[in-house]
Amino acid sequence: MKKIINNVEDIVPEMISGLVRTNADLVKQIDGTTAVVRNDSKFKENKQVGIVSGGGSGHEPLHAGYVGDGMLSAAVAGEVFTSPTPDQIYEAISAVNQGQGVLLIVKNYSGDVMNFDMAKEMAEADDIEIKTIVVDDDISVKNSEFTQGKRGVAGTALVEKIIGAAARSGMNLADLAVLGQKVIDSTKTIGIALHAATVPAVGHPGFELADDEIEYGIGIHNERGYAVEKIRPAKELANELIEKIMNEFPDQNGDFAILVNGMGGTPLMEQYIFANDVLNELAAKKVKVSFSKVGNLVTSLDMEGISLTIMKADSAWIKYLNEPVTTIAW
Amino acid sequence: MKKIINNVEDIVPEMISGLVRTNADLVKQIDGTTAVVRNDSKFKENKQVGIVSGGGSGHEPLHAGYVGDGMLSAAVAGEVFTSPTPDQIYEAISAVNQGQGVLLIVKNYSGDVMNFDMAKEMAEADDIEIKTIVVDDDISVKNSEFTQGKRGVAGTALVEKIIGAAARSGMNLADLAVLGQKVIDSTKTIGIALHAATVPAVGHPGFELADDEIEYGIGIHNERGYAVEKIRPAKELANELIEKIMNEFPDQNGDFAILVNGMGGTPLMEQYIFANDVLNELAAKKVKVSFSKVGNLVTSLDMEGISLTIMKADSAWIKYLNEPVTTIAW
Amino acid sequence: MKLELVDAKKWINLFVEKLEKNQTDLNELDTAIGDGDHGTNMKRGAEAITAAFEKKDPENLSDLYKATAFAMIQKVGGASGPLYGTAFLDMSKAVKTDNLELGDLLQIGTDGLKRRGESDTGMKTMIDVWQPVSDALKVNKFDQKVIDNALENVKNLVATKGRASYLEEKSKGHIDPGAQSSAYLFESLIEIMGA
Amino acid sequence: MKLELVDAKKWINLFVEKLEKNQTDLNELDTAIGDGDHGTNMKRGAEAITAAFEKKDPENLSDLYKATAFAMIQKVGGASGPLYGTAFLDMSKAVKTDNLELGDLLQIGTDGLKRRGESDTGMKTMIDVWQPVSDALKVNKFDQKVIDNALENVKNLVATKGRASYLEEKSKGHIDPGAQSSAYLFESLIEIMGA
Ligand SMILES: Nc1ncnc2c1ncn2[C@@H]1O[C@H](COP(=O)(O)OP(=O)(O)O)[C@@H](O)[C@H]1O
Ligand SMILES: Nc1ncnc2c1ncn2[C@@H]1O[C@H](COP(=O)(O)OP(=O)(O)O)[C@@H](O)[C@H]1O
Ligand SMILES: [Mg+2]
Ligand SMILES: [Mg+2]
Ligand SMILES: [Mg+2]
Ligand SMILES: [Mg+2]
Repeated sequence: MKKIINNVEDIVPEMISGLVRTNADLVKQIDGTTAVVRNDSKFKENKQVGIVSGGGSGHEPLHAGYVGDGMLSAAVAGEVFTSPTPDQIYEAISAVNQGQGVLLIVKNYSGDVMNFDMAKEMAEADDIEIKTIVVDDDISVKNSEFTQGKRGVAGTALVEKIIGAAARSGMNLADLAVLGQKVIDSTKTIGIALHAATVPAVGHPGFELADDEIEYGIGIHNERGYAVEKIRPAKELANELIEKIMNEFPDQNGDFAILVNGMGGTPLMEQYIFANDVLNELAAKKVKVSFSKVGNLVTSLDMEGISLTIMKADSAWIKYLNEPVTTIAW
Repeated sequence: MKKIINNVEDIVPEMISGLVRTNADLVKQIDGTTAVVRNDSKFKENKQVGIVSGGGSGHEPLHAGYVGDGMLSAAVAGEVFTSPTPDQIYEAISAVNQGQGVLLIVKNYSGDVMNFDMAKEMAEADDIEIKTIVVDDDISVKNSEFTQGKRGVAGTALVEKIIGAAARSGMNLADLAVLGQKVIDSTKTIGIALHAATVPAVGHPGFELADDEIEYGIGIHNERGYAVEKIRPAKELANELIEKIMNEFPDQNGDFAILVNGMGGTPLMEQYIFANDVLNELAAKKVKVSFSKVGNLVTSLDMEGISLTIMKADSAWIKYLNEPVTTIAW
Repeated sequence: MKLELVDAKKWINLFVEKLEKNQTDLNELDTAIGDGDHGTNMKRGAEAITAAFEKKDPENLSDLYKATAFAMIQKVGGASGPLYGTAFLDMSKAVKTDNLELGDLLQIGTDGLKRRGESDTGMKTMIDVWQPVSDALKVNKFDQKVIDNALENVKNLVATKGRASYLEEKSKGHIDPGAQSSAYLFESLIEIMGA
Repeated sequence: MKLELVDAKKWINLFVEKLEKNQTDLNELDTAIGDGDHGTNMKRGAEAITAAFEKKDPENLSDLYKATAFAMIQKVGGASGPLYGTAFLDMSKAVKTDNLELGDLLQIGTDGLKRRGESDTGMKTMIDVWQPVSDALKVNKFDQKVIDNALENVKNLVATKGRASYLEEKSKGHIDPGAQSSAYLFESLIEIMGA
């Protein structure tokens, strides 16, 4: 394993330190934590519902890169692929509460759900009103009442954008939670990997793929997917993912938003080529794409791969998606 | 080689198509070319000197990602690692000329210099006033009157930002060229690679490094560097590069700007850790960092690696660097 | 049988030792069906427990379990932090006034896991080790075999909770990392009880 | 000796064939000391030349060289596009009224390369093939040996222009890709002259 790091144990604090020091006008670190909170001038002036997200590190720029006016109020970084602890989340909640309550945006992993839950209980003891929405956009995993359910993956960035914009516009906590759930229900993602990520403490890739193989349906923590197949031209990959995702939308009229997301080790060049194929295929299917975004938004360390997110969006959401924000990475 | 592409010959047109279709509010493609030009509403209203850059593809988001209000007027994309042809550059010049002349920002490679020169001759035949600045920030290569000289690498993004902001503020062509040359002379970069890039038409990495080796002084086209050594902790890498770069600055008082640049296959996590070490070492050396930026700004396909750019900047340049822009990727 | 402070402290210390020794193995188990960090997580927890004990030597059973719980909750994160943390926190509360039989104590811990994880036996998690161990202790039939059988059983289960559940059928044939770290906990207990 | 239209067309067509056949080899040479695209670039140029000839069959020498030049300038890019383009454009201009001795014609092309590249012999570029070939033709001593010697010489040079110059001393021992593609050009010429 070759990585530009120092000690494996220092990865997250050093990364957060690098991030806040190179963006001091936008964010600051909460003392004694790896949580990052807005530091812009508007933050204290315009009171709003606090929006806190977080999770394991390794998905940068998620979440700290989305802290800023119009998006998150704070983000909490756990160890690599490890949910942050409740006390850190609690600190972030306390730092952003402006009396109108705090919405927690959690990706659906048992660790994240449990730690955010414990933090919520701690904050409620301080009479802070808390609501939680749990993002589970990854349709490569079967859903069921009796299982962990679907994972939260790249769609999280879109959820954070919409909720952040709505919160800035003055929406109250209860309405934000309702909106958030609606957005989540309308957001579907599948990812593919060409090469697995290497967790620094493990030192080798999470799984091996042959030189001509890709894995369909991977998660953002090296979770294996539903099929290993030969790699195919980008347009066939795009068609395959679109097919799977569009099956989830009974009503294909109206506005859709798309996100083509690089997993960390895949160049922008390939992401744009893939996006071009996605737009071709959606046009052929007469699906109206009213918002699109391409880039490394929700990564998985050095994984080579890509994910496609499609959201059935109403026009207010499209407006929220398009609104300018002041963040490091949106 | 596993890449998310279709035919190798279609890489650049499909990439540009994906980029413009997902950013239609910002940029449009010039018909029959792979040149991208501003498409925002301010473009026609506020007349200014046109700023055109370009070069081989594979360095995304450079240059098309920097087209927009406050940065480039147009960008011309050549084939992968191949300078664009004069006719394409000429089209871009013609599209952005608003009567105040056009400045060409060229990276110092013989191909780029020659093709931009030929385009300049073509445009001058139309009575368009043209000036050229040639970026050569890579200090890992020895300079001499009798050789090709230094390469243009990541510092190009900073040059484009400063020149773009100055042009927006109304600076005239002659002054922009003088400013550009001053900025270039004050900008120094060195890069390291952990893994070479794979040119799609070649199909294998440009060179091989052992599992514990890195190469110092690589270029952004897989050009080999000046030394192969064992990988070391990030802070030692940072110190080594800083040492080399700061030697180039006789006067180390005043403001400096830094750019920590990912080469395409290196996660943001590692870039922030490296940036943290860079800031530590510069602080120890009492160098005043007044602007810093971290990210995949000037890449080399899927190369794993990082580069450090340090610029001795005056306060006007810092202001230009900080000004907001409306581009895809800055 | 009940565990008094001295032995309980030895128990936790032995657990800590095993976690530190087996970090890589736990990471590898988690790499196969999860995200590769369970060993690193538990190692961080182990160090936090040691630090807590050094900072303030627990003076009674309740403090011991509470310090263990807090170390887990505050330093581990992931799924295992809140799970182990909740189990030990509930155990700490249960022994506040009176010590309990080990089987009853661990049942309280197991119930904590189930509550926190919204889960139960048969889902291929650490609960599939905690529950049979608690059951065996209640009827005084606890030995290494109980742990071995539990792990064997866990191996053949299809995961329905935790990260391994995304693999569905493919999770079969792998030992759940949390089950393995719990096995270390209860192997430490055997060593104490034997002594 | 002078080349008339029919033979000159055969010459360029043979060159095109060689470029199409040797794309990979040229890319590999360029991978070693450049950026790996010279074969792809020249292949694109070759296809553009063919397309240009198909679109309009050149009716005189000047048109032939001009069409070759324009194909190179408009479709190749990189360093080789303007270089080959300028050489052939200058050659096209030179034969506008009268045909020239091959040695003089190629000297004009070589001078075009030097002007465009701000370079000269000894810098490990295609010029190190063009110049000796021009010289040999001028004294009627042109054969395969001239090309072989030129390539051998190029191999031992340290590059001071083009991408290979960044490698400094390490560029030694490698054949310059542009020198190799120029060797194909002049090997095609030998085939024509021999016939
Ligand atoms: N909902 C749950 N109920 C019970 N145990 C669970 C649950 N989710 C996860 N686990 C346990 O946690 C272990 C994983 O811990 P760890 O790897 O540290 O956290 P993470 O899964 O967040 O990376 C699993 O092996 C399993 O035993
Ligand atoms: N300044 C120059 N003068 C003469 N020839 C040059 C010069 N720069 C490059 N070359 C030639 O161009 C060749 C490289 O062409 P190519 O790989 O197509 O372009 P690029 O270097 O832009 O990738 C070199 O091998 C060399 O022969
Ligand atoms: Mg984890
Ligand atoms: Mg090139
Ligand atoms: Mg895990
Ligand atoms: Mg080349």
